[in-house]
Formats: sequence, C-alpha cells, structure tokens
Amino acid sequence: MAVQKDKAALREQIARRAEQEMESGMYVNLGIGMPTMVANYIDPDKQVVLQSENGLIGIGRFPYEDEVDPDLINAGKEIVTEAKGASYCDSAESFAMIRGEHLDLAVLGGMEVAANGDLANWMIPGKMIKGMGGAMDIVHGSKKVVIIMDHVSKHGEPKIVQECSLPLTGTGVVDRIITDRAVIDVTETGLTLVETAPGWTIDEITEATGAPLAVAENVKEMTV
Amino acid sequence: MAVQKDKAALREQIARRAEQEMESGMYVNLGIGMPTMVANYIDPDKQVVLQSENGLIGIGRFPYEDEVDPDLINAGKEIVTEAKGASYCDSAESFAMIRGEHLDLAVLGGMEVAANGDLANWMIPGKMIKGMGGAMDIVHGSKKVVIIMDHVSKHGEPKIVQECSLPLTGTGVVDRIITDRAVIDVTETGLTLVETAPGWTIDEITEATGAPLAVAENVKEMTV
Amino acid sequence: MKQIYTSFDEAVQHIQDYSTIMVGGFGLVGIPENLILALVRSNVQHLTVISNNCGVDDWGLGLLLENKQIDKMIGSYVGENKEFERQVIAGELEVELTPQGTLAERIRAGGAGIPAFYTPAGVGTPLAEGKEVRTFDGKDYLLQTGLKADVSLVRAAEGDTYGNLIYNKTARNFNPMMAAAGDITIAEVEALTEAGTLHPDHIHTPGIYVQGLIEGKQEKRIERYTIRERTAEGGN
Amino acid sequence: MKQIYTSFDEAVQHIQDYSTIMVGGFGLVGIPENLILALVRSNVQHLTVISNNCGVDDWGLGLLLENKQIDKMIGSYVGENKEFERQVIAGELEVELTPQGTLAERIRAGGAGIPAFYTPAGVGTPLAEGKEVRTFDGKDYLLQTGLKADVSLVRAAEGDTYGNLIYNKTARNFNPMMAAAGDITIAEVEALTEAGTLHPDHIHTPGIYVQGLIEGKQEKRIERYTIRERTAEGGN
Repeated sequence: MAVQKDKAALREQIARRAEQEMESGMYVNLGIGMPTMVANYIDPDKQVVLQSENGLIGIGRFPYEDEVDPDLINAGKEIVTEAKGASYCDSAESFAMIRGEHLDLAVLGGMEVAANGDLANWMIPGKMIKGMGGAMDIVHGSKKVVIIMDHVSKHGEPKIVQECSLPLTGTGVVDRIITDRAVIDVTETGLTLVETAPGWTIDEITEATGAPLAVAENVKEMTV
Repeated sequence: MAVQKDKAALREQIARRAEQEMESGMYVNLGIGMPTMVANYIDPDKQVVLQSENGLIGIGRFPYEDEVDPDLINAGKEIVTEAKGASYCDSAESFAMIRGEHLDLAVLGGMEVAANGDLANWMIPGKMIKGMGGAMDIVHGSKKVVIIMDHVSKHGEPKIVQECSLPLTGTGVVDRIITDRAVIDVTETGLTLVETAPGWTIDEITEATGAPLAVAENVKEMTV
Repeated sequence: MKQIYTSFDEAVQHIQDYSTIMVGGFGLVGIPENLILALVRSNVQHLTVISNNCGVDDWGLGLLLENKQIDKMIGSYVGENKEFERQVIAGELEVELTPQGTLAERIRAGGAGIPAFYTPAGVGTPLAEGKEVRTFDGKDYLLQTGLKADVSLVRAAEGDTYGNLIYNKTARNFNPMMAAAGDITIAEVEALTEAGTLHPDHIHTPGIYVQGLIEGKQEKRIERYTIRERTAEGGN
Repeated sequence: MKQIYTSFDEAVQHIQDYSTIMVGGFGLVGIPENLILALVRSNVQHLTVISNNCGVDDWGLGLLLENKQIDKMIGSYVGENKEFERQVIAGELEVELTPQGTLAERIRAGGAGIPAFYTPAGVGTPLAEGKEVRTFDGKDYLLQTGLKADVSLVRAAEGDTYGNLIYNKTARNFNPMMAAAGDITIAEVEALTEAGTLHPDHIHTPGIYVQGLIEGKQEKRIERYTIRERTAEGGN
C-alpha cells in the first residue's frame, strides 16, 4: 500500500486537483463540505465566479470582523463577502440558472458513484434523513459534474461501484471523479482511469475500485 | 328605440360605469382601446393601482412634454408616467402576477360574449390575425373580468349571444358585461340583467340580447 | 393602502389552527424573526409549514417545533435541529423533503398560477416514487405541482406603505416567491417608508403580493461565524 | 471576462442562416436597435425570430422583414406592420402566435431548464388545437413547452464588464428571460461600466447569462406620442 499522507493533506490534494478543473470565465458551484475548500486554492489569475444556490453569484472570501453582514452567507451558511461584480437573486432564479445549465462546473461530495455516472450523496437508510438540499438540482444543471471523495470508505470498501447501494441523488449525472488515489472519468462505455495520485499504482487503484476500470492511453500522474 | 347619444358620449358612459367596478386598494388591468379610457374617470379618492402587462405596476397619467421617457409605455404603447409607489418587473413576472390571480379586476373589450361567459375578442376569420397579445392570459388571471362593449354590432346584431360564433379568447371567463344599454352578469344559471342604461327598457334590452336574460330582482337604472 | 401593523401579535392573526404557512429564509438569514416569535405566542396548532429549513433548536422555526405547533414540514434540508429529529422519530412530525430548486420552483409556480411543471431533479431517485415521469427531447423529467399557502410570512430590508419590498443580499432567497404564493402575505421589514421613496426599478417584490406590513428590528443570528483575521492578509 | 465588442457587425456574427434568435422589447421599447441594424447589414437569411412584436414598417424587426430575412416569427401581437401582413398573405412568412404571458413563460422555462409547464391561457380556443389539455383541481390547463434560441439579442440601460445588466422602466419587458434563454446572449447597453460599479442588489440580469456586450446610443422611437399639455392641469 502507498505511503499514507495525513487526512488533511489528502483533502488538500483533492481540493487542489479539483481546482484544475476550473478555467477563467467559468461559473462554478461548490458543494458543502470538502468542495467548499476548493475555493481556497483557486489560482488568482483565473477569473472564476462561484455561484451559491441561496442567491449569490460571486462568492468572495470570508469577511474580516468589521465586514460581517449577517445577511450574507453561502449555501453552507457560512458568512462570506461579495466578490467583485457579484449579484444577488432569489432562490427560484438561482435554481433556474442551475437547472438551465448555465453553470460550467459543479464540484460536489459523494458517498457512492456508479460506473454509469449514478450518484448517491444524500441519505443513508436507517439514519436520520436531513434532506437533499440543492444537490438533486445541481447534478442536473451543470455542464460538468465532478465528484470529489475518498476512494474507499472508512472500512476500506470501494465507493466507486458497479451499481449504487444507497438511494440515488441522480442517475447518469457524474462526469469525473477525483479521489485521494485517482482521477476517473465516466464515459459512454464505463469508467476510465485518467490520472493516478502520487504513490498509487494502476493496479492498486483498479483493485480499490468496485467496477471495471479502463485505463486511458495517456494516463498520467496527478500533479497538484 | 331609445334616444341616441353620440358615440363619444356613449363610450364615456360605459367607461364611467366601468369605473364603478373599482374600489380602493384594487389592482386593475385595463385592456387596450375603450378600457384604457376608464383610467380617465377614476375617482381621485379611490386608491387604485393600474397594472400594465408590459411590466409596470402603477400606471400614471400621460406625461408633459418635458417628462417624456421613451422607455416608459403602457400595454397600448402609449407613453405614460409612473404613479406614486409604482414598480417595474419583467414580462414573465407581470404575467405570473396576472395568471396567479393577484389582480382584482380586468376590464377588457369584447366582440362577443356568450351566456356561459365565453369571450371572443381577438380574431375575425378571414381577416388578418394580429395576435391575441395578453388577452388570453388576462381573462384567466383576474378575480373579476368585466367586458365593456357595444350591446349590438354595427349591423344591429346582438354581441351577447347563446354561443360565440368567433374563435374564443377564453371559456367561461366573463363575470360582467357593461354595454351602452345594460349591465349584465354572467351567473351559474346564465345571464342576468342587473342595470339598464338611461333610455333603455328591460324589453328593449332583452330583445337586443342573443341569449335568455333573467332580470335581477333589484334591477335598477345605471347611474353614471 | 396596505394594513400597517404595530403589533406582531396582531400581524399573525390570520394564521389559525391547521393553516398552511410559508416562512421565508435560508438557514437563519432572511427569516421574519418577530413574526415567528409572535406565532409562538399565539400558540396556534397543527400548522403545515413550508420553508427551506426549520430553524435551529432555539431560534427561528425551531421555536415553533419546540412548542409543538407544527404537524407537517415541507422543506429541503432540516439537519440543524435536534428537536426536529426527535419529533420525526417519535412520529409527531410529518416531513416532506423536496429538492431545494424544486421547492423554489413549486412555490414560484404556486404564486404564478402554474399548476404543474416538469423538472429533471429527482428522476431515478426515491423522490420520483409516485410521480409522473415524462420524456422531453430524450431526457426524463418529473411532474411537480405548484405550492400555495394560506399565509406567507416574509422579511425584507425595506418596505413602503404600498407593500413594495426590497431585500438585502442573500436575505432575499425564498422570500419573493413566498410573498407571491400566499393568499395573505405579511412582511416584516427593517425600515418602513412612505410609498414613492423606493426606486421603482429596484423593487424586488411589488406591493400587489403583500397584504400587511410591520416594522421590526432584527437580531440576525449567525449560524457559522467564519471570519478571517486582519493579520492574515492575502489569499482568497 | 466577457467579450466586449466595439463593432455591432462583429457582435452579431454568431447569427447564421437558419438561426433561431430572440430579440427583446415590447413594441419599440427596449429593443436592441443597433444589433438589429447590424443584422440587416449582415443579410443572414431564413431566421426564426422570437419576439413579442415584429417592429414597425421602418424600424426594429420591421427592417428584417423588409429585407426578407425572416422565415418564421413567434410572437403575441404583430399588428403594427403592413409588410408583415403582406408576407403572411403571400405565404412568405410563417407565424406562430402565442398568448403574451405564455410566450413570456415559455421563454423563462427555456432558460430555466423547465421543458414544459401547464397554463390556463388558451384552453378552449384555437390555440389549444393539438395541445395536451389536463385538469388540475377541476380546472383545465394547456401543456406548453419551453423556448430557447441560438442567439438572444437584448438591450439594457446599464451593463458591466462581467455581463451584469440593469434595465430602465418598461424597457425591461422580455429582455431578462431572453438573456437567459439564448445559448449565446449579446447585450446592447446604453452605458457600459467596469465590474463592481453596479449595485449587486439592483442587477436584473446576472452576467452568467450574457456572453457579449456592446455600448450603443439609442434612438428610442416613440410609437404613440401621448403627451398632455402643461395648461391642462389636474385630472388623471
């Protein structure tokens, strides 16, 4: 098995790799949790607009104490500031924007992703259901949906599977999966390994993946 | 036959009677043509807000020359001013407001009204079709729809009929008809005469009406 | 022109036992704080509440939960509230979870006279159970119906005596659609002014949707106080 | 961030023969005057045009008609234009008439990812022919589908370099929905400013919907010059 990095370093590695999905001019929605961290690593030379589904187009950095406006939060309910050129809208308009496929990219967390792009990330049967929030809308609304998550569960079980066992968030919605071990694309014919994370071999990744994994001709090592 | 008033006087009489449908606090849409005239007679003590489907809630009077803003028109494409407390919205919101039954009253013109409240007011087969504009939406969207029109056509034919011969604008949408001869309500059981215009007898009105006409117990003469 | 209230208790008088109400806000932002407090005092029972979230344990709609005034909750995320969880498990509270964008659009549809519409959210998920699926241009969609309320409670930054409202930043959220979807809409505003003082192009909710207003000072509690230090300059 | 054009001819370059375009405006108010003029100069053919009206004989979309560039027109009212009538009668122009509110909602739906919705407008009329009728709560509704365009041309009073737009008075009309429903949206603005200068709560169209902008001076022709005399004080 590969050299263990600590959890925080791996999360940062995933977030930095996810940042590479962004290009100047893109409108991006970052899910709650680890996806929100991606904002910390955005190349300042890239002009990326972060959309928050509670009605802000242009999320800025966290405020200094004297800038705090309690009326200004992101979808994770953290107080934030406005980026330059920001605008506000109501929730219907915000999701009209999402559903109408005006976002270029959504980066979301995942519990399970299936070989056909099915995503499960909102409920575990038997546990209290907190609600899907905006996730079920966002997975349908972005030109590209990237899931970032650990490659395997706490118990070492694959989270990338032939078929999801958990209730779905959306069917066939995932375009790319970025984990601590690999970058995998969901294609018409199934999963394709496109990048290996530092310290992981193709065989190790294949073994830790619960569905057939093709290897891209130009597979390369992730650089972050 | 009753004493003839001139056409302008009759139109004013109809408009003044239509004004009596308005109460303080009401939001009202006035159709293009004769209905627009009703605005000229609104009691200044009544606080009525006129909605224009092109996105103005609060139509004001016509502008003085030095007040003209070419960006400010009513649905009849006449330049107007804002009333006190006015606001603007886009066309989708304007019709959301109409369709969602937030208007208290719509006053529209008519070609034919049927005994069951069907309205025809947008096309004559064989003539160039100019379009229905907002009429098909407005007839469904107001708590009360009042049609103002001549009682009979140029050729003396009834415009209030058992069944419309012209293509419909809406089915069962009319609540009240105000003409140069009468005020007639559309009820569950058919048409009911509620007011006679000055100079017209119940018999004359009944004869000029192309559908059975009940007479209200408390039928009275129109006062304008 | 509109009913201007001076008492919050009076402002919620239209809400009766078994009323369906909509309450604006996302998290604790943009919630009509004082109207909710008045509703707790009113002690009306058996409410159906439509709101994106259900407050926290000691603030917002959480106070109505604590007081056991809610029979049914329609929202998209209810995870900030322990009493909520307890009541659901105990079978005291019915929950209808709706994707957030679907919830927003259902409320907009309710106010806009659209009885139903198709949306991709939820296709192939447990949410699709019992719902019509229909294909347009090769893609599947779910039929969703409009939502209305007997009374909507909303909060705005500014309001005028004609009922026109302007919201501040992300405190707008669900408030405009809810204002339009309530048979009666009561707005709690931070500053109430005479009609004619708000810029007509800046008004978010036209007064036609609002039946009553009341001015109130907001506490504006913050759920996640994520500030940065002045010393830590730079970064994003 | 956005493409800022300095030539109107360049700004309409995405519009090709057989394109479907949306053009903002109600009557002659809020129309992208200079983009239309550039489109006439481009001489692209076989356009499908979605717009509430079709201009007048010598201005607005009427100029495209005169130049025989339109194959099909989707609108709600086309009565201000003699050439329009001539082409329809001659079978040179196809027309699809849609109730104005349905048109507005179809365009909103197109931009909002809603493939179809139900509306009461048109039930029992010639418009219902071939359309699904469905009953909700005892009332009949027609199924209507969303509308999209290859390119939308809109006009705003103010725009910034991030594509954010603010409209003036009733020049807003169809522009915001069309901005959202175009695969490519080009905005003609009266004043173009740096991002960050427009108030974020006052923006009507967020820049996400806009791909290109160009500043232009407007002629703003008036169809019905209904002024009142200074001497005639009072009245309504």
